[in-house]
Amino acid sequence: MKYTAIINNERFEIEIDHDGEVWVNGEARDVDFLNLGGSLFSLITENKSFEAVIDDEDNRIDVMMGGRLYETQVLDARAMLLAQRRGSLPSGSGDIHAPMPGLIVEVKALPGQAVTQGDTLVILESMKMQNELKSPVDGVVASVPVAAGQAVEKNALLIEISAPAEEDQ
Amino acid sequence: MKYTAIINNERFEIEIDHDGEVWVNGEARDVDFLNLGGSLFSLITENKSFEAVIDDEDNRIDVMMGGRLYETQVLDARAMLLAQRRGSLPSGSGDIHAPMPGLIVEVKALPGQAVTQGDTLVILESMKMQNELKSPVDGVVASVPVAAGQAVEKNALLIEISAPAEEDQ
Amino acid sequence: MQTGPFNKILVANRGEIAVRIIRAARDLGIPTVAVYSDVDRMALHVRYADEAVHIGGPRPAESYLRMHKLIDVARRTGADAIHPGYGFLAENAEFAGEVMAAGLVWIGPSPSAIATMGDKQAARTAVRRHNVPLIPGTEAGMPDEDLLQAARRIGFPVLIKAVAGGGGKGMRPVRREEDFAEALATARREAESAFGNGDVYVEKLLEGARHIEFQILADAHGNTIHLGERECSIQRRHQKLVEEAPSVFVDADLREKMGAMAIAAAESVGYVNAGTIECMVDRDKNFYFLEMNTRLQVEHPVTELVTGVDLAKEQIRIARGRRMGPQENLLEPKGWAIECRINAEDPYANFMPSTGQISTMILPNGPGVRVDSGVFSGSEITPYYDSLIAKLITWGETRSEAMLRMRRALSEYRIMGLKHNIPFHINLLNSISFIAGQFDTSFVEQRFNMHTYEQAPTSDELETVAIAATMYAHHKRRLASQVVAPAKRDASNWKWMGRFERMHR
Amino acid sequence: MQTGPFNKILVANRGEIAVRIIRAARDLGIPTVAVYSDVDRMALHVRYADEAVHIGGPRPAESYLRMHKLIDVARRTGADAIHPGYGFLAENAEFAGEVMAAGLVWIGPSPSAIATMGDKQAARTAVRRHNVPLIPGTEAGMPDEDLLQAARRIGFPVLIKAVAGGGGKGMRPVRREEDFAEALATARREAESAFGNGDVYVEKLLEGARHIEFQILADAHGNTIHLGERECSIQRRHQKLVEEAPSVFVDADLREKMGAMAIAAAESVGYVNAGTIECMVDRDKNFYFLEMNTRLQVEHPVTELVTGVDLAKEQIRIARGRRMGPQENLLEPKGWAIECRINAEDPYANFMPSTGQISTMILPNGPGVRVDSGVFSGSEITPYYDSLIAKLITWGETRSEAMLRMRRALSEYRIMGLKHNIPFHINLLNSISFIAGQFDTSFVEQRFNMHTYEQAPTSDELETVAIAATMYAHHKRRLASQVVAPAKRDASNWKWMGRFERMHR
Repeated sequence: MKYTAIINNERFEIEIDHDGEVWVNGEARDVDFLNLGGSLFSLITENKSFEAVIDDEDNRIDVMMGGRLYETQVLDARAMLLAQRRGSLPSGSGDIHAPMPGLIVEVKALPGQAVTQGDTLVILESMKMQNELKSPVDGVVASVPVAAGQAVEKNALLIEISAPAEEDQ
Repeated sequence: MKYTAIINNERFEIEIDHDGEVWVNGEARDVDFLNLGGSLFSLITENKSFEAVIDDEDNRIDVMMGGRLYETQVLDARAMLLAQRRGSLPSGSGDIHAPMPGLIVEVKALPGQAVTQGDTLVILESMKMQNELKSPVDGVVASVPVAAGQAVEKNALLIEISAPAEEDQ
Repeated sequence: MQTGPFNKILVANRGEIAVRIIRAARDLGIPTVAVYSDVDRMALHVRYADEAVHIGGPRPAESYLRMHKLIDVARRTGADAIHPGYGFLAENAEFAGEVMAAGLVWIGPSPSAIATMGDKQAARTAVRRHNVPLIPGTEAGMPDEDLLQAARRIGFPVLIKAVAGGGGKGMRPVRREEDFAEALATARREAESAFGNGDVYVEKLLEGARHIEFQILADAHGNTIHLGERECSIQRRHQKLVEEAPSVFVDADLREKMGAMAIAAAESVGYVNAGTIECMVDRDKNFYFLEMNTRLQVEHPVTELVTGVDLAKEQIRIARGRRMGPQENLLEPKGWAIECRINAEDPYANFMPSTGQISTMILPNGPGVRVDSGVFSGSEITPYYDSLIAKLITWGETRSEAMLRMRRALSEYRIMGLKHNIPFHINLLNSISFIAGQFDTSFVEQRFNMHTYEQAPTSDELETVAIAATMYAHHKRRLASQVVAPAKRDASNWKWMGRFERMHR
Repeated sequence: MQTGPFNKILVANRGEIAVRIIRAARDLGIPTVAVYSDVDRMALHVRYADEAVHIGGPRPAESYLRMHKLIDVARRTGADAIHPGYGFLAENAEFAGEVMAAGLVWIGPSPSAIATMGDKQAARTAVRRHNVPLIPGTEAGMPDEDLLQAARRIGFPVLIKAVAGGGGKGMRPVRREEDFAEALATARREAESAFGNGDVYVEKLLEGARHIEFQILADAHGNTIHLGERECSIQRRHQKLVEEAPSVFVDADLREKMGAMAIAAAESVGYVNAGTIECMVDRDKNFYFLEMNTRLQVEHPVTELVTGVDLAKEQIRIARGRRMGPQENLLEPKGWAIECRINAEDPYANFMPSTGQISTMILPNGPGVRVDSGVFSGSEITPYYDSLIAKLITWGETRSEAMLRMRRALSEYRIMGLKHNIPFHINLLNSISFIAGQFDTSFVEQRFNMHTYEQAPTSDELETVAIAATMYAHHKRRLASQVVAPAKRDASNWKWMGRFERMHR
């Protein structure tokens, strides 16, 4: 199976064959990958020992290793082909969900409004703190299903953001 | 439901009614008993907070609390009645099982042989140590399914001991 | 009673500080009573205390803030002293007074000392009489227009602070006059919501200053000493994240001067028990009294590690009316200690608090490592209380040894099931500025972030990450395909699954 | 090479000591290579090291004892030094020699020092020349009949000891002449099986004596110092269970005399690196050299806590050819430290080793508590290696504070999934004799047991246990009946299920 892994705009062509042998950019690598329970993994490659916390969300695989978070994308051959045809790699959703239960203090976005990545769109109070929830993407607010004063559960959808028109080409 | 709990030869008559109220020897007790996972339990009674490791084996309930091990028996009304008719409380099995995997170094018992509680019957080598396995009861060796030099798995039956004749009356 | 003999302590708190106090009492052979809300039944403080009493719902107002309930529980259980920990009722003069009126010993300073130091303006008035240097600022209770005038007179930048404040709430820096009105409104609103009191005052904002505090101890026999400084400049939104003792910035001369000032400040209110004088120290080593915290601090362990003094035990000794153990001011700290606050918050998402169950926890340990914590594998971090999971503290003969041990301990620490700020600390401990001791209170917010690193990842590191991510994706895909149709090949050939996994099949 | 610069350390060991060495190296900024057998793939030493190499099957002879494999791994990974830890190859002079012949640095003493001290008779000969007092005893290599003659001459009681021995294996006390022949046969058989060498010798058995050992450090610059004593009399079958530093039995005068003797013993073999002189001390404070352990001891942390010296780091410094950090003999220990060895063995079943997976582990922490361990929740304790789960070490200003902290830490420590000896330690720490410091090496076996307590349980305690056992039985019965037929009543009425459980339904 052939994969393309993309991290910090760098691409790695990784192949795993039927015997479990691993090639990175055509070079063989000795790889021992083991789940330690939950999202915790141990990787020993070329004798180097690493521990990583790995989670995925939408099209992204987050690897936390050595105290650093790496946002990666791993595409198989078919996904890579599709992405090349589209001219862009698949991107994550722009929706904002409540990261914890809390009280909506303020909503700073209206449906139809254009927003930029990093804009504060909602203020959520929880654990005695006011937390600013920011837009993860550039886009347009599609819907705002909550209002100030409302208590929300964890993972409740707070704001739906769709991609701006020019990205759809 | 009425129970008799026996610890160190002391008896406690304990009743738990349909509403979960608890009486000990006729006196009401405030009891909050909670499983913390596995064999670990939290007990808050009359505000006193205890943590206990509780396991049961055969007719015995072992309670480890405050660094001490208490071997207890809890009988419901029917079991108590039976025991009173028999004239004795039910006792544990006398069989010896391998407490860990290891190598049988020596077997010191033959079928038919009378043994006393505390007699060393088997020597098992494991973790670089020779461990003496002793008879848990007075009785007669019923069978010895292992021999010196044999490797055994954890919990393998090593010696079967039956109660001596006089206890059967 | 403020001091006197007692035989059982009610701990009016939860979390790591309740556990800390129970440990101190147990080390002294004194039994303890824990209290708990609905969500804390399984918490360690409930399990480690000798007695435990349920006091109400999860919201603090329903349980940990119920003064009369707490006093009633003490009476019922025969506890004759109350230790408030920090937070909740620890700096509530009314509660201290009620405890004493009920004939119980209050393990803390007198209600009047709490009240004076709890009111920023009264505190300034009290310490000024003892020649303690103060930051230029205004009185409390001024209307908006007068505050603006005063801010102009003091000169921008200024800091708006809540009179009833603490922990950064109701506090706003203002650098330009035109931002003043909006910042003032926000500060008042926050203060009103957090403390039920929207009164604020204005202070000169010292740029490039450090936050350095002094630990003091005073007993009822007239002795007041200081146990040296703690460096607390590593903050974010006025929340301390990392503390050290001693401070790289404090030499023996400055320690002596600031120590004398701290003792004077404590004596200005007749202080008895453990307390902390918080100061700002500017680049020229001028220092200014900020406030006095009339309780045990979160960061007290760093002082314990460089003095050998158990502060929680000293609090109890002092409250019993005994002479405190240490008799001398700290001249020379023994080695160096660093504390990292491990919070349930996501450093990659603006330090957003995170809730949930801790599914896995592997604690660092070994030489020079101390962990103060009230949680375990299986603990639930709820939205009702603060986000502190644990305090990780390391000691070394030198600052460099303490830092290396902290890096090592952070790399060993595993907490799964929720987001936490260990990556922040790892990143900080790799920062050249932090290592060199070059930082002030603005460092984290202005010169530090989680998305750019002082050392970029090497391409070897990126390749390793690429392999890990691809293995993960491949494994997941294989699992998914097995659900649809059993794999044709025997999976035991997959070398990357590891020898261990194969062996145990 | 015995000393010289190096840049990467291969740790030829597993378990807590491998983790300990990796931590020391990391604290010095030196990368490490771990090695592991099939069953140790998930072990912490593999995960904490920078590199990890699989070396074979679970049995020590298939992995951790493979000398050439280990040297080969060092070469392949570029490790230029080997730390052997304790056990396995730590006191194997041949391995030390091969390591040095391969051009690697051996982090330990010279092969000749290891060989001399590893042969009990050669050791006695060497130290006798330096006026080190010895227990009356025989030479090695004597036939059975001569040994009996010698035993008669020395006078019973005597101790039969394996020449190649250690850890109590091949060791037998004999109190009566008529038991000598059988004990001799057993000792030879055990020694043959454990060390491949059935040679034994006979020594005077000192009754009522204590086992006290001295830590020494020597660098390649000609400095040899001692870091004070450790009290190791709490043993069972010659296995140490609890160690303290200092010893209640040792005053400044005895410390000075024994320290001088320890230095002389080390110098008698030109010792360089960390080592331990084990002694017996009788009731009249006469002391006798027993043996020298030419490695880091299991119980080294108690010395670290009362000296502030990191012994594992000093070992590395010394092997690098540097001057060791501490320069002076220890005159006055700082406070008191106690270590309890937490073993996977059942104190209620004759200390039978226990194997299995650790399902739950809650570590004690807080002030004065250190844990050195290589396991975690989920670790498997296998029958292939020793039964040490962790070392729990507490420090206090006084022995009493250290003991109270140890009692507290033991009561907090939870290990589930297998049997362990924490109840033994709790019981010991409650023993009046232990608290009073009145014990010798026979204390545990002769005067202490797990089935009678110095304080009998109160009837309140028994009632609490009765309630717990009954609740357990009732709950289990209810669960069993639910499997057969659903309960008719709503279980949420069961008050004893706890508010928490109800709330979370």
